[in-house]
Amino acid sequence: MAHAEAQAGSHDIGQQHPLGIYFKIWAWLFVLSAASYAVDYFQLEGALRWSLILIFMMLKAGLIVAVFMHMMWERLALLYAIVVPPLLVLVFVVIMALESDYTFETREIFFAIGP
Amino acid sequence: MSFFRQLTEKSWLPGRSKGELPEGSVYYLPAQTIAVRLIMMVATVVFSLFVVAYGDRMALSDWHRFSEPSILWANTVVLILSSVAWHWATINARQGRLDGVKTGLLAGGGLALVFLIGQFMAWRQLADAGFYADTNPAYAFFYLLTAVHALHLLGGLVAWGRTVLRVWRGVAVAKVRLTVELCAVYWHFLLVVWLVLFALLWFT
Amino acid sequence: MIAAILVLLVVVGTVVFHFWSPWWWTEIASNWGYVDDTIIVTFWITGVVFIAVLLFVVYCMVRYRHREGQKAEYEPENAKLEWWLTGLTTLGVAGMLTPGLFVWGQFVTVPDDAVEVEVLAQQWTWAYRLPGEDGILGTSDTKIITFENPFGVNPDDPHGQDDVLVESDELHLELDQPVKVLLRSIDVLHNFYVPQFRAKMDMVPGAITYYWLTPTRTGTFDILCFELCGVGHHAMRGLVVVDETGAYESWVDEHPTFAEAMEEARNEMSTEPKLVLKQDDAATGARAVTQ
Amino acid sequence: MAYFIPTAAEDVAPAEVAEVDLYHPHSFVTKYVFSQDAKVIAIQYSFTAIAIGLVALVLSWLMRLQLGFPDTFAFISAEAYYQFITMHGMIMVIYLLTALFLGGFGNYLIPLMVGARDMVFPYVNMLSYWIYLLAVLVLLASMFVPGGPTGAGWTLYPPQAILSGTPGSGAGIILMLVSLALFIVGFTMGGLNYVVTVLQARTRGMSLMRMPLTVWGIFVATILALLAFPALFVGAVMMSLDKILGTSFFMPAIVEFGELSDYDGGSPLLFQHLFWFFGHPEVYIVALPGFGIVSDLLATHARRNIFGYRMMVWAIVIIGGLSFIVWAHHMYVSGMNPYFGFFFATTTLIIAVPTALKVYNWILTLWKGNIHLTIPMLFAIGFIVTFVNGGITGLFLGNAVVDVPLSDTMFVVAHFHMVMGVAPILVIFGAIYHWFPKITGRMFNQTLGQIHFWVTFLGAYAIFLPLHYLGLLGVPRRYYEMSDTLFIPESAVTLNAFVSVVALTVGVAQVIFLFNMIWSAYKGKKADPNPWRATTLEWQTPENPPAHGNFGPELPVVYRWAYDYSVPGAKEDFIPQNVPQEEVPNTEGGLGLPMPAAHQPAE
Ligand code: HEA
Ligand code: HEA
Ligand code: CUA
Ligand SMILES: [Cu+2]
Repeated sequence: MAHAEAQAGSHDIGQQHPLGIYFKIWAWLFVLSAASYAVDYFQLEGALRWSLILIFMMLKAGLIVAVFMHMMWERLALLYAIVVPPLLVLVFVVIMALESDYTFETREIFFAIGP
Repeated sequence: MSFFRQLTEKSWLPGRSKGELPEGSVYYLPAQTIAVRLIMMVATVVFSLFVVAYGDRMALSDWHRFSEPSILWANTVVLILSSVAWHWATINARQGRLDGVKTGLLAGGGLALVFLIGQFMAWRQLADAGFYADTNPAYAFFYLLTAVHALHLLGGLVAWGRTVLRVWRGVAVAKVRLTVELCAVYWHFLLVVWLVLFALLWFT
Repeated sequence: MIAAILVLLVVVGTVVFHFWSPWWWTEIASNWGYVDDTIIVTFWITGVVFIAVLLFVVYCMVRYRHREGQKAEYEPENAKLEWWLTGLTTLGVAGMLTPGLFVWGQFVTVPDDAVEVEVLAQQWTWAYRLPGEDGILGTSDTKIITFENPFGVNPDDPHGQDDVLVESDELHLELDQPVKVLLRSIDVLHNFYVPQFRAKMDMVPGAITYYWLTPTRTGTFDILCFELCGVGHHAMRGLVVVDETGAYESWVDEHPTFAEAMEEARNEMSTEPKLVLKQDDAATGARAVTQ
Repeated sequence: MAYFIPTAAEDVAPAEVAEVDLYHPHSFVTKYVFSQDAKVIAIQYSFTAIAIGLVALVLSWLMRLQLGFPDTFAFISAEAYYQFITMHGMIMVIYLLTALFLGGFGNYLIPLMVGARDMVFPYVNMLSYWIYLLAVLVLLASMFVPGGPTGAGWTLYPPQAILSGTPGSGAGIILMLVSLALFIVGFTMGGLNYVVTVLQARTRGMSLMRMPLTVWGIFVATILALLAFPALFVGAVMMSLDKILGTSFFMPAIVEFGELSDYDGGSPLLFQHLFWFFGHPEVYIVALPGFGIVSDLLATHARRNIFGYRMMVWAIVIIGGLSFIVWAHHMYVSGMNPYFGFFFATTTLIIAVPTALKVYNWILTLWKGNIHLTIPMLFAIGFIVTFVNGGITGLFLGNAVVDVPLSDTMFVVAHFHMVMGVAPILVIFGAIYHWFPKITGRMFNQTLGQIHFWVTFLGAYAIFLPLHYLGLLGVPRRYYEMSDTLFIPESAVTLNAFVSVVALTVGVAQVIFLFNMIWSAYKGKKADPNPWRATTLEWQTPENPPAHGNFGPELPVVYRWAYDYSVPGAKEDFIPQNVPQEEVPNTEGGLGLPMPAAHQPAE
């Protein structure tokens, strides 16, 4: 598929074949929704469940924003260029938050005098 | 060519005729502007990591809350004024008014100096009260974060000094305009950083 | 040509070395055979790719080496081929990662019937603490460590009184009994590792870390410190002995409980001068204000 | 960032690229010492880096002597050994590889390859070098202070790094941290230049996707460095305060040889997270420029376009991004929250996919090529062999459970030497041979080059392949001596001795290289301006070696990508980037248009 897309010409992706791409997006939305239901269906629990549901949701939102709302690839690429670096730092922030909680807990459990 | 298309270009495909060749820059921006933005990006990462470390350390139980010296409020006001002065200098630089630029520069830099002195006094107050960096990590972070912020400001003051020299040597306003604008942007950036740090220190 | 042959020799030599060299892991003595299995899976998957990739290089060096009048083919890209390769690689990665994650899941989940044993590290010796009759280790703290109480066990914690203290580099474990090894350090980072057990974890001052295992074979094994901890790092050794139940119990009985050790220390104290520790300067200046 | 310009033809096409204010030297001192010419700065960077790198190389001999022949060399005490490995590791990673790839190759190649006259901020560029030199001097100074240099391992983990049980825990560690901070400041200045130059100073026609991969590699590596070094900076500053002021950022309550210290409550793991948040991107900072350069070496010497150029660029970018979320794979057994293992094992193995793609594209470039086994080509092939080997062992370590028995063993040492200590070093050698005729205007000696390659490649492989198996056996890293164990067979000692002998041989072989370079620079045959018949702009300069300002009165205009090798229909088997389409008739076939039958390739 990606091959075909590349063949479609780097010049005007999405503009030369507007219909084709709309169908493709529609299919993807369908697949993603199905995946969200599958999460429910298989009764996945806990963090996994919510992260999966959120991921699917965000993918869908991204698709809709990118294509149906005509923001198109351009802005999306821009968006990624701007949003990804802070996201990476954010991963660090989240991990460090979890980590300090963990350290705090082990100290509470094992150490005599709350330091 | 737009960004996405630049990165997906099949660059081996038929060459363009000479007139159509893309120009060799990605942004319609002077190089200095991009450089300042990069500097601010790097500084943002530095400060975020300090803040993350702060948050991480704060969660441990030996953390000690304390009330920051109230002079910080005054310093904050001074820094805001300094930023305003820079803004004023920018406006005047855009309109080509030398006097305005001079006033703005003097006020902006001077107020920043006042801010630094104020920060130093805050340190003195804490130290006089017997709170040193090794007293508790909360104090350590206070000294550390203020010091790092102050260093960034000092860096800005170097650029300021050079600009002042140029202006007083009689360089045309148009020629310093970009520098003044960039300094102003950097000052606003440091103001925002300070507000974040201040809030963080004050509320935890 | 010679170049191609030499590269070929590198590949062949690597494979030969892998299969015929006498250097391989030591026989396992714990339940972590899964870890070994995962390594084997990884060896096979990556080995095949390694050989395939390099043989292809050798082939190209021979088949497409420069000859008079030869011309290279011009082919900017072949998206289909690249996607295929990406797909296959993803499969290979998944093949290693999936078992890996499952085993990691086991590694971090301690079974309920595991007994606890604490390993205490300091530059550059080992000591151990067992939970005693009640099966629970008392709380502890680095700041209450004294000459009489080298483990820093909390004297006010009832669970700590019957803890068995082993002040020796040698630790005994009971065969087939799952143990949760709690790791504590009072100075710098260390790491408690027995190669035959395949499990290791750093010991971090100011935290308790752990792993678990079931010894599956009796014998005496080396303990090595596996995290750089200063000049004595390489000399920080110990022994672990896996015993049958009877032998294990009599070994435990040789060691004093915390209560007994304190008692003894108190008796000796009357004669010997007390080792003075630097006090937390709670009484002085700044620190007093902050606390 | 909303300022992305549509540079397309439909917009007003601005005139030529704005001229950089060229700085004109007036005296010897400003021309060669305090020079602002990127090419001179590049040479300064390279010489400094290689000089300090040779120190690290000598240290590795001393380490190998101790490991291969324990109890033989009285002057290598345990203290000294730990100081050697620390200095060896730190110098090799930061002061040699990072400085040489970015400061050396970056400065030399970026302006030439993108068709600029110089870096955008020449003065800042000069400062960058002098601060780097200062950092190196501070580092050297730390070797001569009381207590000697730090022996905490290049990871500098607290608490041990600043406690008395570790060699060099006084002035040594403080100078180390100061030196690192200086390096970071100096690097940031250089890094700004590389990024801005690539973004804004390319010549007309040089679109992003027409840049040689070398530039892409260095460019992305620089961005990584700008984002990653702050983490090291933050860690270094906080650790210095713990050491000097007695704060407790990373220091918990500690009983140091029977005495309770004043520290309390800190978290050593916090430092490790900061360190590796820097440290992992760092290993790609030294890998990505290597990836880029090797791509260009392969394409040029196989007379074939690099296969899958776009994928190669995207892979570099993706690897760069991912490298920020895998850091804790160095910490599986550090005592961090064990559940992180799932996340980091997954991200770590995902990174193998784009990397694998790069490997495939390199070998597909050889496929159907017209391979000239020149010295640079040999080094490129050597890189592929060692990189694939080392990358694959990375997959072992990345899989959390497999890392548990292997972490901190010689297996890790073998992994990172293959993938970092050998592979990129081979690229550096290849690159030096490749650009030597451009830099000096003369050709190096082929025979010496051959000998140097084979000894270094086969030797380095023979050093580090066996170490994997020692690691598997359970031989730890950072051990001054193994002494007696119940599980390590006698034969392992022999193996270690063998490794040491090979290491010394390989080390001595570098003399051949140095001799070849120095001798050829003065006495070598005069080189052709474009001896490899390469397409990229640095080979098209009017003077050889390129003069101040690089391109004479007029900047070149770029009409094609950097890989027009063996284009069907063309007379020559390469078309330089600045040759317009009109001048090479009959080449449409290569441009995706139907090919005239007469030009179908023979096979
Ligand atoms: C240039 C430097 C460099 C590079 C590129 C890498 C690349 C990788 N590294 Fe390495 N690493 C280091 C330098 C480097 N490393 C250093 C210096 C250390 C030690 C630091 C210290 O503790 O002192 C280290 C340590 C280290 C560890 C920690 C070990 C430990 O301390 O316990 C881990 C664990 O995950 C790891 C993993 C990886 C992985 C998965 C890659 C991947 O990026 C590799 C990807 C490449 C390939 C995979 C090869 C090509 C692929 C194919 C040909 C197809 C493969 C086929 C299949 C997937 C089926 N490395
Ligand atoms: C790029 C990085 C790099 C390089 C090139 C090397 C090169 C070598 N290293 Fe190093 N090493 C490290 C990075 C590197 N190392 C790191 C990060 C550590 C970890 C430190 C720690 O634990 O804290 C380490 C640790 C380490 C150990 C483990 C010590 C221990 O844990 O007990 C050993 C042991 O054998 C060793 C040996 C060698 C040998 C024999 C060589 C070489 O002799 C290999 C053969 C030589 C060459 C391939 C030529 C290289 C040429 C130059 C470097 C000269 C300068 C360059 C030019 C002229 C262009 N190294
Ligand atoms: Cu304890 Cu190493
Ligand atoms: Cu890594």
